[in-house]
Amino acid sequence: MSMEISYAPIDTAGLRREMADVTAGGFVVFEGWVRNHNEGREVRALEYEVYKPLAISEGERIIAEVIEQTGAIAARAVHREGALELGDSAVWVGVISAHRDEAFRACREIIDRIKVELPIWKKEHYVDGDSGWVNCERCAKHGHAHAHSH
Amino acid sequence: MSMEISYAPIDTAGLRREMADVTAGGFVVFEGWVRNHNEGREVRALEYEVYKPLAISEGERIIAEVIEQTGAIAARAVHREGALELGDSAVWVGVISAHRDEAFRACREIIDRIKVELPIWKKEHYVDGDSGWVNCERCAKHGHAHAHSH
Amino acid sequence: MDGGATMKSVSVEYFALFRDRAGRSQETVETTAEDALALFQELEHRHATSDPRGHCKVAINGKMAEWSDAVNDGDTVLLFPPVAGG
Amino acid sequence: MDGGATMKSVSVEYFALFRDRAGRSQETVETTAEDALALFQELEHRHATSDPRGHCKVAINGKMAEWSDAVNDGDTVLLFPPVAGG
Repeated sequence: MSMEISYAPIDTAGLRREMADVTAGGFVVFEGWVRNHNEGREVRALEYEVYKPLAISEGERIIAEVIEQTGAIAARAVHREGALELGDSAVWVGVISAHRDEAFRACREIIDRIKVELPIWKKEHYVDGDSGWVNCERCAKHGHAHAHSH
Repeated sequence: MSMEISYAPIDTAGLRREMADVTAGGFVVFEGWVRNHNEGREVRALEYEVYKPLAISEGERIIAEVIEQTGAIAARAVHREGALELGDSAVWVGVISAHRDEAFRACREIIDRIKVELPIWKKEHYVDGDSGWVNCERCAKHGHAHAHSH
Repeated sequence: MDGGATMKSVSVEYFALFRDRAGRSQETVETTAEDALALFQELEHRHATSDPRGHCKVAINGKMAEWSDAVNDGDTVLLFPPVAGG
Repeated sequence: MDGGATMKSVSVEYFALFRDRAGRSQETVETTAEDALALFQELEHRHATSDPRGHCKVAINGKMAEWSDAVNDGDTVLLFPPVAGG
């Protein structure tokens, strides 16, 4: 299974071991880390809500399409669900290929698509006590950008 | 020190831990692995010769230039020296940045430049008992591409 | 044909911001809406969004769908606010 | 000025393929070569390469250099065949 959703921290060393392949010359990894600021606000923690059945099936579809397009040998992705702390790895994408170009292109394409196509939502908790769903500016009708809860 | 030459296997998990930074949102890694074939020949093992003083100083210069150009937060690279086996990681390049684009661009640029600018030479040992320095086709004058030793 | 006026029973599920706004994660609605867009707009009092096209997604019976896809009696419709993975 | 004809003593180091071909990693040569290119070509019987430009590199006294850079008495010149990192 190439797409995984995990409540537990991502075992990056274990994933790397599992991708070992003596026909591969290049291995590219992207990790998205929880950082302490976003769009000018200080972030304290965050949580991901994931609709797992479709996040997995759409993720597998994206990975298969990108492998086909780029000629990479294999790719895997893991996305966290639930509460995360600063510095945690929220998403891990690893790609192996014969030469480095395919692995770089495939890794970039997979993370770009994961961010906009999978049913995953991020709620940021700010240092000032506020919190809000990210990216919901456009679905707000009533004049405030986030569903703020103090 | 951002550029390192190592006789010992690369401690990829340790390097990842050392790059942790709560201001970083993206972490991109490239690893070059020793694969079992190259240009149609079956590879059994390989060795790297490195002129360390200049490999380190040129590597540090490349990393500093690429960080400056891309706006990435930090980058590190490690290249192996000596005898390597199939599946070993020959080179590791890690970059952290606020957003993923800078990290992808910087990682790609650093590995591209490491491969052509550092005084590092690769000798492949083939399954058929032959061996040869890689990339030396153009410096051969006497009609044979490699310094073959049977 | 008077399919457009047929009353259907549809299970609707709300996620993330939509769930917060609707105050519920699931409800069964009786509707005459022919497609997902019409159903979404009928439920504006729940999710407070007038037009989902371009930034919200919908799934019907476990598969990603288009806003123009038909909604039938007994369907399960999942309403997804803008996603933000990674 | 007759600098072009001055005899200089230069330490030359060979790497990788060049070392294999030269059968040595270092030697001291007496030369009148003005620049690195002339010195390289004078040593063709060692490294068996007629023109290094574009694919071989040279370092002088611990720094990467150009083939047109001057070679002076007492310099250490490193001759690098085509590199292949990664």
